[in-house]
Amino acid sequence: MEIYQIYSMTSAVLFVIGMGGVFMSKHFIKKIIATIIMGGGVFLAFVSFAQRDALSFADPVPHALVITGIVVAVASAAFALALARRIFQLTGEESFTNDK
Amino acid sequence: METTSFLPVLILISSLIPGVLILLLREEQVALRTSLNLFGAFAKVAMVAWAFFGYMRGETYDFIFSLAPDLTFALRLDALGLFFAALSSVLWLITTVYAIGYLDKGPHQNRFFAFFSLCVTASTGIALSGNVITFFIFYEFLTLSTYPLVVHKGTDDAVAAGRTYLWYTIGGGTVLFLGVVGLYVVAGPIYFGQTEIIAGLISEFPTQLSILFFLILTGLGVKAAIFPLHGWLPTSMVAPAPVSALLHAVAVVKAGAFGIVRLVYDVYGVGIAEEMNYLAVLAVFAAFTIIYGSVRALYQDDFKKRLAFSTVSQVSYIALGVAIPGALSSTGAIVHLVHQGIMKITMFFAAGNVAETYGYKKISQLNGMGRRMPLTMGAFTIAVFGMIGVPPAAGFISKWYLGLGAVEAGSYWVILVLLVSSALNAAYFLPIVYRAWFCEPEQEEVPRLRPGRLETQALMLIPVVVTGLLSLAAGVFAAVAGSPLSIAREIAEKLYLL
Amino acid sequence: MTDLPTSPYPALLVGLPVMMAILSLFFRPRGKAFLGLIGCLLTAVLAIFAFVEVTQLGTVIHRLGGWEPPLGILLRMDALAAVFIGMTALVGALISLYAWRYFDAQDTSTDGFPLFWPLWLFLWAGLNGLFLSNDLFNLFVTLEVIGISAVALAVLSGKAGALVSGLRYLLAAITGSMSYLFGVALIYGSTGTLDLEMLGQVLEAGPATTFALLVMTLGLMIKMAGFPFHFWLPPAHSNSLAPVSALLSALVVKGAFYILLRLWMEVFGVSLTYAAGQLIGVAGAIAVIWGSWQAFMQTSLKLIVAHSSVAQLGYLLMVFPLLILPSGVSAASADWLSPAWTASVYQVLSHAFAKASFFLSAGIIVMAVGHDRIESLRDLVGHMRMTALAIGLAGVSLIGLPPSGGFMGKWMLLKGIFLSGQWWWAPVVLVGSLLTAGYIFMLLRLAFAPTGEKEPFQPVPKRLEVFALLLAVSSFLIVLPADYLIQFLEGSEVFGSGIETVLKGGAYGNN
Amino acid sequence: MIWLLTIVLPLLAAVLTPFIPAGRRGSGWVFVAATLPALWLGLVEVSGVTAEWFLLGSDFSLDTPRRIILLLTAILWATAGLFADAYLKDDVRRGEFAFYFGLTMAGNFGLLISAEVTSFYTFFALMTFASYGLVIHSRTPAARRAARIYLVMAIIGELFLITALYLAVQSSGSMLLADIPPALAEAANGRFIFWLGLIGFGVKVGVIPLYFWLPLAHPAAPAPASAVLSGAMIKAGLVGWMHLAPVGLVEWPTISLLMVSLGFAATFGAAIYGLTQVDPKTNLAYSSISQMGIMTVFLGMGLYGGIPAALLLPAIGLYAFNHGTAKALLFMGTALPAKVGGAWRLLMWAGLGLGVLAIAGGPLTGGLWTKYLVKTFLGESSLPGAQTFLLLLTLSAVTTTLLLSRFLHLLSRIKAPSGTMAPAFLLPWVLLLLAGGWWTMSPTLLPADLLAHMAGEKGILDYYLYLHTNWAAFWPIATGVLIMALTLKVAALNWWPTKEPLLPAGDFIHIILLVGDGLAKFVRKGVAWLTSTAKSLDGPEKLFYRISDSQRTIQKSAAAESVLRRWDFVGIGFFIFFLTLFFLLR
Amino acid sequence: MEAVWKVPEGGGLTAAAEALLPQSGVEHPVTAVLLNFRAYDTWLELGVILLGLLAIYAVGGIKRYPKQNEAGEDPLLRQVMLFFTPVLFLFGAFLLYFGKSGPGGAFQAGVLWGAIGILLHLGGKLVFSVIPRSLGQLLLTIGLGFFLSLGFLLLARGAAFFEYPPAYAGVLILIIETLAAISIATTLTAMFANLNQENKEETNESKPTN
Repeated sequence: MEIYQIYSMTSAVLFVIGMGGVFMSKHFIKKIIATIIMGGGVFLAFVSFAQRDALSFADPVPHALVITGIVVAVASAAFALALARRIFQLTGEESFTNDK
Repeated sequence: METTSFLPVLILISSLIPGVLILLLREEQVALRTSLNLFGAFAKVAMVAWAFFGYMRGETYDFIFSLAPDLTFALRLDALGLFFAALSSVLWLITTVYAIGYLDKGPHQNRFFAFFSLCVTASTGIALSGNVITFFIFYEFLTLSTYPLVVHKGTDDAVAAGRTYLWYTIGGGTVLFLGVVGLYVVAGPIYFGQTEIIAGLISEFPTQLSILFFLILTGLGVKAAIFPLHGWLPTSMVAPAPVSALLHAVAVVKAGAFGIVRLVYDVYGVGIAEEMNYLAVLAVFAAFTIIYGSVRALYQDDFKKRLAFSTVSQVSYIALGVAIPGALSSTGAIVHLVHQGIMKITMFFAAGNVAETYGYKKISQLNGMGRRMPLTMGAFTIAVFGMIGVPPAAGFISKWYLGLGAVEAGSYWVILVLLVSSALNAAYFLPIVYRAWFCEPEQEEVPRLRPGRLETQALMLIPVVVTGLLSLAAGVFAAVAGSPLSIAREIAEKLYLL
Repeated sequence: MTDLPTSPYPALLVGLPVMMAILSLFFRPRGKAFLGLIGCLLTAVLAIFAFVEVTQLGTVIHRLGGWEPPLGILLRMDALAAVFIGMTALVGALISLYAWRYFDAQDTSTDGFPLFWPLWLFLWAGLNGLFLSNDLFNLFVTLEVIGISAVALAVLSGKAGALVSGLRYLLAAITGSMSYLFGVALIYGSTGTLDLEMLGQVLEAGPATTFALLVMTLGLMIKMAGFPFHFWLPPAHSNSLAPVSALLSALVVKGAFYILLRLWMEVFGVSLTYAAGQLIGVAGAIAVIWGSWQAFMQTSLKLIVAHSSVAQLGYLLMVFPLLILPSGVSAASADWLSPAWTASVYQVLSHAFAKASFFLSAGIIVMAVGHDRIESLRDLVGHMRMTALAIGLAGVSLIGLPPSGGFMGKWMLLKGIFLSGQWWWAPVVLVGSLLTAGYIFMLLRLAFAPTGEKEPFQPVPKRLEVFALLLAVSSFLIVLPADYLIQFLEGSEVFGSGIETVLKGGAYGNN
Repeated sequence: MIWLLTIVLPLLAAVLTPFIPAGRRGSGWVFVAATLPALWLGLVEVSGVTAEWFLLGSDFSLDTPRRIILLLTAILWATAGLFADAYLKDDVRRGEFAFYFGLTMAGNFGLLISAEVTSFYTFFALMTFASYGLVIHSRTPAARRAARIYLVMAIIGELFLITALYLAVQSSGSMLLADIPPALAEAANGRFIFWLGLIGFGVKVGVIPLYFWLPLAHPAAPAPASAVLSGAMIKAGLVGWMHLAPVGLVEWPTISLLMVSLGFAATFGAAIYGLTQVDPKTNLAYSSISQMGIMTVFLGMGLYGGIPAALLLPAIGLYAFNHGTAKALLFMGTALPAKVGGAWRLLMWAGLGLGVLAIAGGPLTGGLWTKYLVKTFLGESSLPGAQTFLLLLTLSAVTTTLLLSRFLHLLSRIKAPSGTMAPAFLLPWVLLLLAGGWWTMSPTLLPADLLAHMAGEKGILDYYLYLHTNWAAFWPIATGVLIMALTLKVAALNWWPTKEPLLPAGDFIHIILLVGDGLAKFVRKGVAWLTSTAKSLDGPEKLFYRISDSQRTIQKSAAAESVLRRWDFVGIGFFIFFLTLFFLLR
Repeated sequence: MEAVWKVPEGGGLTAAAEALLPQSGVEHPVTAVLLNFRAYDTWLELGVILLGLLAIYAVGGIKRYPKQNEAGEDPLLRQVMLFFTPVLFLFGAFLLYFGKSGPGGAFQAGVLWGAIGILLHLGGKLVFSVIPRSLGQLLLTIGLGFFLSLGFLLLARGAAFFEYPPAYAGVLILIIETLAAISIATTLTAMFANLNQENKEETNESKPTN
């Protein structure tokens, strides 16, 4: 069981926790945090595939992809938080009621 | 199959362009609209006549345009197609004149005349279509273009009638769509007349082809108002008279009947249809509809409703004629296509005249109408005798051939059906004639909705008289060369020589 | 791969809208709108030029940065992409013209939502990028660009309902992208390349590939509002402004479908099974029935149109079972592939035009009446003829009655269904179109019905109605060039292709 | 060309006469002019012609029996036209009467001269439906009821007729009427077809089961109309039979015996029932039925075989001619007593007496001839029981005289106007009396071979003087008159009803109406049920509306949608979808 | 379960990247991939950041920043600001430059500089009230704008999009990195300012202005 397999397994677990959190939790902020966790899981998966053995150099491409991925995740998380904040200001709602 | 001439397209366009242009006109431009309309009507009649003589000289008019790799839009002028095209174009001309008189101060006339022309484009398209898919395209286009006409009055029950109308026609259209696609898949693109394609495949896919036949038949049956699918016809009587005259006597109803004729003669071929005893099923349904329609008509006090139910039963004569194998019965069926159209349109015109001039919609109010509106009721009486099958009116000719065909084919029960239905026709039409001519009206002086010297407006009177005389002439001069009967006989003979 | 002609168009197609977006930021609202419109029209013209070039040269590529894949990113514009880009251009241009007049007519307090234009240009750039990109990760980035700009557009109106449905849409979009990305990670982990073409050859069946296929398909299904995951679409599309909901419904959801189609057909051929196709087909079928029934039940106009989108997307999903061949059937012998592909292309095209026209007309009605309850439609025919005609024509195309584009789509779909012997899809298609006829003619019934009030409709700028009508008519006009379009599409190798599922275990590669 | 005129002229007359202003009396002469071509055709032998353009290609020709009947019809229509013009001078609906009169005349002439099935049927139908206008002319409730029954029976007859024609044309293969008898002879269903024809035309002729409309309709019509109805139109049915019956070509014992017995039953039954009537016209109607009975016997004999058609049919034609003219004379005569006064009454009674004598077959009248014709054929035919039929024939003379003397008795009770006056319509009546030629001229119409067969070597004239025949004709009449005189004079025997007829006219119909009402209630209930079920059948879509429009469905679907919108359920959906796809990808 | 999770060995793109490193103009392979081999991705990424800002504007509305003459701020905060601003700036600049040969680059620098902006903003020195509006917008878009115009320029010269001439690759990358860092910093500050501005006008329901 090489080191990277542990990482990839944790990344899968993180992904599943994130996905579960988005669907199951009620509060907006909880859902947004869950998406960030899911993102973290995915990026960990990328990184875990970058270096399989201690000898060779780490594969730069996943690293670059992760950097880009993280920035995109940040942008969408920021937007989601702004949305949640605005909704709270306008209506005081903190979770999805099943209205229209 | 390649394009030999643009005539079929010209015939279609002659009513399509006025239709579209009128949509764009403003409501006040009455003169322009009427001239456009009439020009379109005359042009169409002229072109159909020219095509007819061309066809007599043996020329062929094909127009092929491939929509998709194996989806071709084909227009072809053959005897049967021309026959129906001539009917719809002539009657469209007459009904346009009638409609101009009928609606002269009504609202939304642009919308009415626009969709009126589109609807005739569709029905001529059905007549001229060369293959199954083009037929289907125009068949559905007919539904769409007739809906605004049915709901033209804009009252709540008109809209409700429109809803029922759509419920049936769209349902039927979907079933037809399924059938047409299935047929296409099993037998590839079929041009009308190529009955050998299915003849080859029948042994391979007997069940599929049978299912497809009955799917297409149901789809067509809706418009041909065969028994279980006829509900829309009486309810859409709420439409204005010219609509119920042209649509429910000629365009829509005949499209279904014409489709059945095409399906049995030009797609499956009579041999197969008989061998797989499709015709037996069709005969049973048609016969039941004839009786059912007449019985229901017996108990309608509303004038147009009674005419509607009579249409339901009359159109099934065509289906019955088709269902009996033999040249004579198919002649009867094909000629009844025209005769029924002419006679029924006279009746609807008459009903329209009475309703518009005196506001009488019920039969019980028709006492003494003969004296008040002699010409209208005279034409109506001729049409009534035609419907009952009393010579010399046109109806007799078709019933004569149907009867002979039935005897020749040895299905004697059909004669029984013809007799019972003639008796029923007499039972529900003659009382109207009796009231009109032999009864005294309740109150002497009745205010006229449309005052004027003549019994009703000229534009509404002339069409009634013309179609009345036509239905008489079609009977008396039946054997003359250009008459509907001679064409029909020629078509039928050609069918059976194949 | 490398022998295909290169051309600058793919790069320009993404660059130009972004450039115009950036420029428009520097101006006052009036300037933003004007520059935005210019940007849209320029991009549309550029797209048409690119389309023409593809018709001449065939598939065109553009190696970004001059590097060969797998290291560099490749932009590829084959016939299918060209058609999608052309569609986006036409529909986008007309919607932009509509939006220009629409925001002008809005009340001045919000002075016309200036941010609409930069966001829409970014969205357009994202869409073009998505149709062109040949790299898995790049697809993720374009998906995100589209996702964020779409949600931003959706919440522009600022109403509470719009914000909540916007957040729901955003969260769904993020979840979808992340699960898609997770698939990309797995693919990269097992093959080391991200280029679609190379993946097609290199990828072999195995647990990782199957897992990746699973996760990516689900991610894209969420973004595309496939059946179980359609929950976010109706509120989002019905709460936003008219031009925005037209964009969302007509174009945005098509992007995710495009990627799903490409992935299944080009990349995951090895591990797909006939049964999987059937499942997607079932999801599509349920979407068709469920969406149409819900639309039939709604009483507000925009919600009807939104639910109708869910249904029409169901039709797109129903094409998949036809494209995955039962075991033992070779792609060459299957003659139903070309009709199936034509069906999907025509369904996309006709739905785009018809749905855009429908939403724009709904916008006009809401502008004229103030609310969108369908009662407001009464006597529409009497007062606003062109809008009524637009709704009529668009409706006819959605139902699939001839001679509309929708009819061509349904005809080819049914033909494919019958040819392939999977007859059980036919009743679903027909019930779907019957229900569609139900709610379309419900609207028309009201349009013809009489109304008590004197002046039910405030005056509305004529040009809006013209654009809505133009869109509806073009959903009919696309039928005319059908023959040439299909020949042109034959050019791209993915069009008309099918997946032969030889008897092999999907997930475990145990053949 | 002459053929065309025979039909077109009456039609023209029908259309033009209504426009003649009420005061002036031109319409009579217009009708006479309209009958001229028919008269010419009746007298002069003209070769047939085919009119390709008319209906399905029709042709017109005449053979001797039909020519004789055509002559009769022409004479009747001309005189009736004149009579009507005078008789209805002050009637408000003169125009309408003239219109229907003209149409019926056209129909009558047309059906006689047409030799092809469709044109025959066309004119037959035209005559039937147009005569409806004549019957209902007076618009009294009785007239309306009679007209309705007439129409219903006529339509039923037409239906049978059209079926017979379908089958006949199909078996004979050609549209010509002449080809039908030989075809029926060979065809397997020949008998069946003839049966249908029998019933179809039987309605018009008034054969036993189907006659009940006749005693109601004929009296209801105004005098000239009923004259024509009874005189000419009743013969149309006979002509139809002649076209269909394969006389001399076939031996159909059953049918001929049936026809003969029906004939005699009609003769005696109608005569006796006629006695119970009070209205002279009804009395005459019953006498027509009984006379047609004899003609049925005449034709029935032919079907037994042995007698060539060339001989039998002209004889029937002559019989019809004689009866037609006499009956029309009497019918028109019924209008005279109230108007004729003074010396003219003598002429009236003389004419009426001669009419009665002609029908009863008295000496020195055409009737004698026709009776003798029937006797000779009966004698020669190998019909079993021919002798008894001969006896019955003579007996019929007695009953007829009894019936007709009762008719005269009824007429005599009408009060005569004071002073000698002669109504304008006396002239046409006298003309008919002369034109009838019923006492001397009629035998000349017969073809030569029939005459030779009849009179043997003796010439015609001396036949009249031959005592034996005269005596044979005289005694039955004498006995009839004697019985009548006895019952009138001797009080005990005088049971003649004066006010109310003992039995209602048109006896058989009342039974049918009774049964009919009972039946109608049942039918109406059945139909009501049918229409109610049909209404539900008519609206399957209404079931769908009820579901789709109901609020409950809307709420339920909205609830279902919101369930699907919950995030946790989407999550579960995701998971389930993931698992199923995973297993499907194995 | 083991079978499910056996990730096959597949080698990554290390070798390919190593081979092309010399032509990329930078020594550090990640920066090479980021800014040369997959420059398109990075460009799009910058677009996403700007898009994020626009989205937040769409939600909260574009705000006006009034002149702040907040005298007498909390002394401790002033001290923290005075100390950290230069440190963060220098550290950011170092990371930016070091990116050529080691881990670092535009995004890391941009984040640090963004932190400066937010610190200033918290300390009452509203950045956007100080600098003129058009300069603010320029700073926001300079990173993406320059990168894009460079791409168009290269296209005009016939090369592919983002195909730097090998000689100038290093310099160009550096310029792109610095401008990208600047615009990332400004965007992050603007995001924070827009949301922060919100607290001040809790009351008025301001729709997105201008």
